[in-house]
Amino acid sequence: MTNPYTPMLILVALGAGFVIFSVGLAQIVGPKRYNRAKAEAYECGIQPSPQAAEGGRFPIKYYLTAMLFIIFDIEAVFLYPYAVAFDQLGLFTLLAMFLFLLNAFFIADAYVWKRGGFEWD
Amino acid sequence: MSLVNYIYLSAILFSIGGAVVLLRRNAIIVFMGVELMLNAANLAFITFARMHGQLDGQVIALFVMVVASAEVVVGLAIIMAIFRSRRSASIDNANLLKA
Amino acid sequence: MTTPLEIGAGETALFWILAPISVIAALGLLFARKSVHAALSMIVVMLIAGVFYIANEAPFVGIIQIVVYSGAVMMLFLFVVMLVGRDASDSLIETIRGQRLATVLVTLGLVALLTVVVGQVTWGGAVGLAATNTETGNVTGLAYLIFGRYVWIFEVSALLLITAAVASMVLAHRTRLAPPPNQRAWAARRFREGKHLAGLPAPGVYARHNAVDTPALLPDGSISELSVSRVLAARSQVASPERFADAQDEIEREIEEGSER
Amino acid sequence: MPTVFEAPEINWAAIAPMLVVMAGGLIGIVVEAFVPRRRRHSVQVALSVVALVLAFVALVTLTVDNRVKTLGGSVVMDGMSVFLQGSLIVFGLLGVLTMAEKFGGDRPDAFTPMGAAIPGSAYEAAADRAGLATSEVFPLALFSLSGMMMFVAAGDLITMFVALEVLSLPLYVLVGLARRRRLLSQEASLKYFLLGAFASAFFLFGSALLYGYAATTDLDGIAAAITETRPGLEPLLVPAILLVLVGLLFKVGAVPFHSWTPDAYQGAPTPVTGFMAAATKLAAFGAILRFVYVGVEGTRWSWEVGLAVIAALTMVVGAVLSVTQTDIKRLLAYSSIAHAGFILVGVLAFSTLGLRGVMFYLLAYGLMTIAAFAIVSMVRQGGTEATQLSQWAGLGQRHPILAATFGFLLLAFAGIPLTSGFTAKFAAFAPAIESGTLGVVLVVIGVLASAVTAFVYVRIIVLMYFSDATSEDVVAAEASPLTTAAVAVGAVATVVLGIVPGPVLELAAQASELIR
Repeated sequence: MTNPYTPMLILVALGAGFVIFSVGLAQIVGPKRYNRAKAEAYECGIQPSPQAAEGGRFPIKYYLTAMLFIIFDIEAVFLYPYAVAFDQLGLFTLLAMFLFLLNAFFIADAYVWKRGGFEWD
Repeated sequence: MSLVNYIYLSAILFSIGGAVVLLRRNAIIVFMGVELMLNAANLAFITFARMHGQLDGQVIALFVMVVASAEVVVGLAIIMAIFRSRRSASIDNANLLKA
Repeated sequence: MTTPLEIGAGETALFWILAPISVIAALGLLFARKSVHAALSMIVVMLIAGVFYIANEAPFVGIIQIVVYSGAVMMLFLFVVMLVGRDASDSLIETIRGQRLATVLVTLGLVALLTVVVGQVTWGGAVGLAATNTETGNVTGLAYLIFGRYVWIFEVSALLLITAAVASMVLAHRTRLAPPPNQRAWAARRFREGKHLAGLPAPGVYARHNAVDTPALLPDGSISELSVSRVLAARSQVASPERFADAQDEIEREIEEGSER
Repeated sequence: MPTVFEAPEINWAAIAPMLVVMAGGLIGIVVEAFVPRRRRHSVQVALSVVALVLAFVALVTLTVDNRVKTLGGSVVMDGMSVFLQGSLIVFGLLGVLTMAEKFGGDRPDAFTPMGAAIPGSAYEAAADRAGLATSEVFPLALFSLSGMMMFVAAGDLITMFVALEVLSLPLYVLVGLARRRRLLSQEASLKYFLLGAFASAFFLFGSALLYGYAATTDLDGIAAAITETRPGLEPLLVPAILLVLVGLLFKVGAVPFHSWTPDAYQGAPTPVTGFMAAATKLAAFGAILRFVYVGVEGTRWSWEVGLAVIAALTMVVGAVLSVTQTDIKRLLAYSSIAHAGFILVGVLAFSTLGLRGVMFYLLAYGLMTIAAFAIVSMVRQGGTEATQLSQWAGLGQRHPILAATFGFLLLAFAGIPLTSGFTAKFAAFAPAIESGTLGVVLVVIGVLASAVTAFVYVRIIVLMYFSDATSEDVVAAEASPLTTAAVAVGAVATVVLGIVPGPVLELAAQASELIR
């Protein structure tokens, strides 16, 4: 075990093997009965409520949530290096980080929030 | 093996991305082609960073990812808006504007 | 710092296994009929790119690639594909005659040019980042650069994120123009209209069957069409209740017979 | 490789104008969040104007004396940056004025009340009745403008890339927000977005190869690497430069990378078209100048012929295709393509005088373009813009002043003497002639192309004055002082720069120094 990544590789192989095994097994062993209802959003046939706008598959607000998630996800990318090297970076960087968060997080957040982007109704 | 192989791979992925943009007619897939091109560039940046023994290339790759995510959000919002208007995402159907 | 970089057998193997897969997946983007398949092959390419970043001594960027890119961004892509319709396959009609051929030629030219160019290049000894990554630490080194040399770009990327937030709000958020109707308002409307004052009838409940696709029976034994979802009716997936009603009669008869025995 | 953290040196005076514009945009978003809907529009307009005026003041008082490279080399405030940023702020100001135009209604006329509403839906009508307005356009315009200001002052390729995106993303959104003909507008937005993203991918891959070549993305570092030559890496250089140039030429709309231009110009809300045509072109040419003059001039013999071919193609295609156009916005788009070619001729002079000529051309062209598109937004038939050329017939009889102004601007586009167009062409072409045979050939093509475009413009003037109107209800909307001011500034500047160009040429000459 010279390479530190070897255990990880083994883990990946195990994981992939398990997935392939179980999916393959389900294909072979499981019963296959086709039913159109299975292709629907809710198998029981209930109409999705609220109705997707103008016949789309999902209401658009799901998209808005996903997208806002990405924006805040990206901010975390910078928070991590900052946190790791925090003690060596000094006051200047604290201000830089503050400015970044003010702009990309607080202002963006305030705007989306006040405009009802987070409301789920 | 030498590090050049990564650059080969990057060039190939970039070209495939370009072909996707030019050949495919579906706006979402075209956009994915653009993302592929950006990823190819990132691979080149990272490999060059290793060649030169610098971290600059890695930082650049990080910024490219941030930029690309913002671009994805805006782009998909536009694609969604147009899809809702016309119920189709094929850019061939976007033909009100004739050349 | 100046000792040329040695690339181990492990990395060579990794490259030759994963690189062809990533090229095939990228070609999948080019040839997939359905956008879902294209998005999935894109995820494969991005995951492999993340692995290559880690192999290229960029662990942090590699992890971010996998978490943010293959995780979040491609999820958003899949989301939109779902929203737009998962089988919105593209039309194969050519807009301009010969455009396809021209594009293929241009692309092949680009591949040839780039690979020939890269092939002509002779690389001196690569330096490698192992030393930096162990001495300073990869993430710490990145932090020095992000908040030092590249701090302007770091700050400006906040503008990109806020633009993205505004763009999605402007293009995807529909402001409510009136408060949403509450239960009281619905009730008031029902009474104003004077139809189905007690709400729509529930679907049928039978002794051995209970499902939303089976209509209820009215007192006179006829079917209540209101009791099943009109989606099911439109898809003609409404089950006939007769079977269950008959079964019920049968059970009742059996019970009666049993009591006489 | 830094082993301890060093904060970069920041010259606040040098970056003050950019900071003010960015702050304006950010405060604009806060305004969107907290100010009641009814007052947003006026607050946003006032805020944008104040921010831009402050930025201009900061530029004139602080930045002029602080010509430095700062923020670790990301920002280079040299003469060119100052001149181009000043022009950008002026364009931004005029753009904001035209975007704020209400034409007697109760909210901005050009923008949809609700971008997320489906065109023609009941919800859209309800949003319209409810008095909604997309007042986000003002902060978005400011963000875009700050991106442009970064773009012309970027000292390395990655700052350039990020700036390119900062300027583009808000524009993609703005293009899709037209109030009328929204489907057209959204399609324009999609096309502009996809091709713009494609172009920036080219730019980025070129940057990656240049980084591989030079081990830095700083333009001066690349220049240094070129002079010392890197054995073994040479083959990378020219393809890398070409890829970066493709990305930049996309943005200026040079042939064969122009296909987005007419669509985006036609579909976008007209004030946005004016702003985009003037400011994006200026910013992209600023970046081309910096990349070509500072970064890769050392190897120019290997790619300048390619650039010259593109310049010639751009002029010819832009001029010839503008003849066949029947829509005034598309016609102006093709005219802008031709102008991109003319400006490229000036870039190819590779001299300080060429730099001066290009900067002057960009300023003059931007001012007339914003005014021209402002006039286009005023001409109406039944409440919507009359963009078909046939609708413009006989306009000169009904609205003599408007038609005269537009005619004058068209003459300036054509480069008739006594307009700024002539001075600009002269300032851009003269250094090209001195630069050698290639320059002379290009200038000849340029003059011929100008003659073709002049024919197109004169035809419109004839149409406005000497044809009978096809329908009587094509009228010029009653413009508020905002649009009137924008048109007036553009037209007056076109006259002044045509008759007494001396002071501005002198200013441009002083500004033609680049910090390498």
